[in-house]
Amino acid sequence: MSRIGVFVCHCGENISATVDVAKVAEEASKLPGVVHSVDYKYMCSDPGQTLVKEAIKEHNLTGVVVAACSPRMHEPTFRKACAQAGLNPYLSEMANVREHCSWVHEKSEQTTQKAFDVVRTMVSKASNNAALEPIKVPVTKRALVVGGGVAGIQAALDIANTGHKVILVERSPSIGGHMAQLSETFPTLDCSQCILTPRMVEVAQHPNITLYTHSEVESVDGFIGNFHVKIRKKARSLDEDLCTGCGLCTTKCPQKKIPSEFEQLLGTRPAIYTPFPQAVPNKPVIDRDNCTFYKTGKCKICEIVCPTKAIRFDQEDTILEVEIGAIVLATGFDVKHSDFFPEYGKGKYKDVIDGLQFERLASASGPTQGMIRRPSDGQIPKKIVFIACAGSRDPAKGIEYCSKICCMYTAKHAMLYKHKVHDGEAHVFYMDIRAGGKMYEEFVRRAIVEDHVNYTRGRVSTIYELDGKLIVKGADTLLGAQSVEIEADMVVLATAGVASEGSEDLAQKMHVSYDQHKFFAEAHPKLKPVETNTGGIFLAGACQTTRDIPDSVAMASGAAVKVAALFSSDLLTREPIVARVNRIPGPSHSTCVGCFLCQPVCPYQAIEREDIKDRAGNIIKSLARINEGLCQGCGTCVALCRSKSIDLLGYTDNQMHGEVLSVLEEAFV
Amino acid sequence: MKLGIYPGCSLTGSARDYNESVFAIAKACDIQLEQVPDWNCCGATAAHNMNKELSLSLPARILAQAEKAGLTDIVIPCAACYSRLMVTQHELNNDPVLKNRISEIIEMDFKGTTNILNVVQMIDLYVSPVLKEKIVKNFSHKVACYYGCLMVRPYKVLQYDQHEDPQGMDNVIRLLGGTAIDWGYKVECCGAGLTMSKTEIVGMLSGKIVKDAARRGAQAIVVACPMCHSNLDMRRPAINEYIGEKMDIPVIYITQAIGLALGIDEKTLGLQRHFVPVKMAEYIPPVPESKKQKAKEPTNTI
Amino acid sequence: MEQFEPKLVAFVCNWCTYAGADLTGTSRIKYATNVRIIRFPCTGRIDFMLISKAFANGADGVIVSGCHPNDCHYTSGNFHARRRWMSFNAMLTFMGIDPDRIIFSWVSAAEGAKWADVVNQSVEQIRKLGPFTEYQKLVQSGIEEENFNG
Amino acid sequence: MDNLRQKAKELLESKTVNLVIGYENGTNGKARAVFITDPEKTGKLIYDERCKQNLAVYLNKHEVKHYGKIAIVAPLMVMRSILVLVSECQVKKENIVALGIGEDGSLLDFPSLEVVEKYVAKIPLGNPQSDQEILDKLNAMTMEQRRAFWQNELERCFKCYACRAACPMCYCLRCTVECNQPQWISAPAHPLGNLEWHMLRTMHLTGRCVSCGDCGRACPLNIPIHLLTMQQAEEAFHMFGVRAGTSMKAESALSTYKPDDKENFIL
Repeated sequence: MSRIGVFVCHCGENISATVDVAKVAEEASKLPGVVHSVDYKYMCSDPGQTLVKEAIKEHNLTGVVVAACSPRMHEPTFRKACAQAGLNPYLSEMANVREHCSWVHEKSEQTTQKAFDVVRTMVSKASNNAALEPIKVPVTKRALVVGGGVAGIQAALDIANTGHKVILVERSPSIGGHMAQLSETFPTLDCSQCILTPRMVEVAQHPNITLYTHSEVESVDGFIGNFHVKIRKKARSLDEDLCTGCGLCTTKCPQKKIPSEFEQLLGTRPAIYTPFPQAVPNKPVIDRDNCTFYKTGKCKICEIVCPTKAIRFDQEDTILEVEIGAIVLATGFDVKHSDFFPEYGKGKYKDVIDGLQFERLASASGPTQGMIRRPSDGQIPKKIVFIACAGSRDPAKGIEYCSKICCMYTAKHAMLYKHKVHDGEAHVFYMDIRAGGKMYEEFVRRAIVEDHVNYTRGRVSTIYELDGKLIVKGADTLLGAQSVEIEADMVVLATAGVASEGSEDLAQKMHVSYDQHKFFAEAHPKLKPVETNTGGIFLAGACQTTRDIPDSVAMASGAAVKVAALFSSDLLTREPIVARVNRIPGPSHSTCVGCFLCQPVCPYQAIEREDIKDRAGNIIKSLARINEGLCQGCGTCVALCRSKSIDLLGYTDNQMHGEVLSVLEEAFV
Repeated sequence: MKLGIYPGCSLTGSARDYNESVFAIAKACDIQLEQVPDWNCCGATAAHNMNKELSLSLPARILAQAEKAGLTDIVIPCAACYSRLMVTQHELNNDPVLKNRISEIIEMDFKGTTNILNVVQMIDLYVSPVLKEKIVKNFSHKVACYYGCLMVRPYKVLQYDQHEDPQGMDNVIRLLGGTAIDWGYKVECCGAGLTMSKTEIVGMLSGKIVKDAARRGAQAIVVACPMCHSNLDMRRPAINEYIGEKMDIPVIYITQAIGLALGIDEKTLGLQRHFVPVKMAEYIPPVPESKKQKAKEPTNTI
Repeated sequence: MEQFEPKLVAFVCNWCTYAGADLTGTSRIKYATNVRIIRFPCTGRIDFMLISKAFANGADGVIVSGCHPNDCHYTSGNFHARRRWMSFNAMLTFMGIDPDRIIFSWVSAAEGAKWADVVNQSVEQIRKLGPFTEYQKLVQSGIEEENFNG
Repeated sequence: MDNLRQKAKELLESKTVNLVIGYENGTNGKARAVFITDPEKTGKLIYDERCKQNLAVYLNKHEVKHYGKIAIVAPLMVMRSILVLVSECQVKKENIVALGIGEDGSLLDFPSLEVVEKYVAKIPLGNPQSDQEILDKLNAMTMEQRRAFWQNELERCFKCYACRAACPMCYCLRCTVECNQPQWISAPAHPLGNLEWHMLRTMHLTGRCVSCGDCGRACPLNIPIHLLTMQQAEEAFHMFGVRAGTSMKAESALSTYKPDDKENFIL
């Protein structure tokens, strides 16, 4: 039989003004299982808490019900008090008689009655309570950062600087990401590579960072603090330890005309290549699809010229297995290309390019050495039309959202063009100018006022080619939707930013949820922007939604702090409010039938399959098992389970059923 | 092969040539076309500007008639009728309450199960597969395929072709041995319903279409809509007035182009009914516009 | 005649509606005393049998309330709950049990006033419907039968 | 029928399967289930309109599972039941050979259950017409009338649980009715206990019922309880667009959701 103490709080007059607290305490003392019942002015005060602690010892209580304010306010206070008096904290309950009773009702018999009903219900719950122990999980203090763009670089450096080991995985041959491709950055117009490359070098040289480029995450198992990750290190076709990065092979490779991914197909590269001169690591990779040797079996010029004999044609992919405590996803974004737009020629007009291509044209290290030359004939365009929101904010294209970065980079593009081609005309079609950010609006103003970029508010309905010109047909909505036609030499589409290729796959591997656009989903849009719903996996940069460099870097540092906090202790302590599959007496006797319909219900992928085997290794039963490291205690699986084989600690079937019965009991005893 | 056909008013009047050519190629490809019994007007533009229920009831009755007659697939050559019937079926299938209401109005059971085809879909399904063996002379012309608005829009409802750059007719022309040019006015508006009330607007809108097709060296404009045809063909005087030059590029239906390739004689295809004479055989392309002096553009060019 | 005072039980989730009801309190908005709140971690945890249990034990009405769609603290518990209630409602309707006895609502932690409205409206609605005698009769006949048999 | 017997014989002879579950002639002119392990006895197999029992109910029985690979005579409802059981990990798909029976009674060749999925996808699914007609009548009644109808019907139930035993989806080792901590379902067969049991059964089969009607046929008191689950099968289809037994993926109506599920009763 339980021995429960009831403590009714006056909360000054907050409760006692409308509730007859003495009567509640007196009636409560008559409830079955209640051995002690008092009222007091301020239960949460030190003397009030002492009252509880002493009663626990004096009456040898097995449960405590404090009738006072909302548990959201003082539940931790009284749990702590119980613990100090030697009572398991999860044996205490709060009856909310302030927010849910005294404050919302007038003084009356019914109000006192309700307060008592609430107390009685919580006494019922308390008598069904069981002692719970906080869950402790060990933590492997090594982080994995996926993606080596500016966000991944920042996150890796920040974590590494807290003294923890970091593995940085990047799928392309060099880190740097999109930022390495940019010409200059808004709103300061400083050179993108100049500010990024020192960071890239720092990553390569940091003693706490292990860098795997040309590598991808193969699989992820486990849970917060205890991930088991397999990384596929794709064959570079060379011995990285021997290679000095002299680059002789890349100059001698007979294949020279392969469109370069880094140059957004505007430039070329050999088959053995580093994506760009400042690549980190500065070790080339052989593109086997385009290499003469892999295609014909002959050539091997690179092997011949290599002074350190580092080329390995027979190299194979290797799988590395690592134990990881926390993961930061920083896989960035892609942009749509001009072939996404049938109305703008579906990619058939060479001089209709996307923003990233323009970055390469404007970049001093780009295919045109920073001269703005159009791709079709290398002429310097005298008139460029920039189209903002190409694809973005367009439900018909399936992209309802604003890509956020395009307003700014379009202004930058127009400005760069005007700086480089003084007699050129730059026209921008826009829907709205969204320049929220430090010095952003001023930057756009500068483009309009100082650099005379023509801004036209309206959409472009179609582009077609006529006599070597691109006819851009649009509307000017500020002039009564008057139609506008511009004969342009080149068109730059500020195409929508989208989730990077393969992000859906990666999300599924990581068990991270993602939105309809395949961007990774944060745990809470306001308060948990860098967490995911999967414990121990965090987000940085544009993989969550398109964002600019300052935001990406800030987010990366935020994610790094979350990782550092996780690594700050050896054990992870969690509230024991988790679901459990019954397995008493012994798992083979569990009532779980292993239908696993609970699996898709769990938002945290916490439900695993457990196979019970006989001595010969044959599976005799499969049942669900809840991973307590992952379970967050929502209890949706509990309500779904038909055989009532799952229960939620702290909110068990017995407790909830008891509460329902108790709450409806007849009036005062 | 038997298909239902809903001709609508145009095909029995101003677009008799279209009707004749549809039937002519159907016959040549062993497609039996059976008219939806006791059909009525689709309501066209007039109805949906006036009264929503009326604009849905008229097409719903046609579809209900088709269902009653057991016509599971019907072809609708007129793009306006096609649009109205598609829109109606879409709206009613997505709103059971409205569906019941309209069924009450037309006093017929409307299921919304008919498979509605536009003329190019019919060609794709039943003509193109047999075309190769039936072509007697290649339609080796350079043409501009003009789709207008109603065949491809609204995409949400029609789900047909790529609405910004449709290829349906272009593909048919290529099959016939012709060349479909890339041009800028494939899906622009011809002025459509304004043909009676605001002829000068039709002159301007259709004029831009005709001009672009002509200066890119097209020998004909190929259409699949009676409205487009009458605006580009019958309204040629207004177009010429707008352009300030006499344009003699003919406008033919896609079905007529097929008919010509199949060796069907011009009269059977109704080619003699056109306002702008069609002489595909001896057609000489005009000098490209760019080499001449440029005509004045009233649009705001900056 | 004395006004009928219905008994209502509210099953609410901890993160939205429970907190919303707290806000009603801190805002000192008054509402009817007929409702007793039971706290669940999430609407996803609420077993439909608990609703049936509430009726069997004398509730005239039940309120079920949680986070608005897309606001669930656990991402999707309320979506699963919504499907459960859609099915449950359909079943009750088919079995001839008035689904108006159960009031479902989404009340966020910021909707203190809405919670008061939901409670007041529900109490009025159930008061109009009167005591849930159909269900209580079943219970009564059950008890009688048990007594008879036992 | 000869095809069926021949195929069953081949499967047993080649040891592709160790057991064939089908129908045979029973007593009083009725068809009943038969379990054949001897290829020579496949001549017993029949299939005609009397074969209404959903044989899938046996697949999850310990005694049957014991045989490993099993062939089962599978008209549409059995096919759908198999798909549900596979999706709920109750039988292994590689252990089942479906001897499919077409709507015309002919033998269908199903090399794998994936082919069954494809076959089921092409067939219009729903409740048997006669049952649907009754459902339509019930749905046209007032709430009061329906309450009276069900009260009258369910009053007679004496909780023999034959409905549960007949249903291939009621395979739990421990049913909720057997829980007494807490006592979810009032144990006696009184109106409340009966109502609770049938509500529970109906909810547990929502999105999982394949409309075979075996629960109703099993009822010794002829209570039309199959109407409850059949109604829910239709409701689930209308509300969520899913039908049970169409896929081997775990996509049951109540264990999945769409963010834009439409309801009209939540305030």
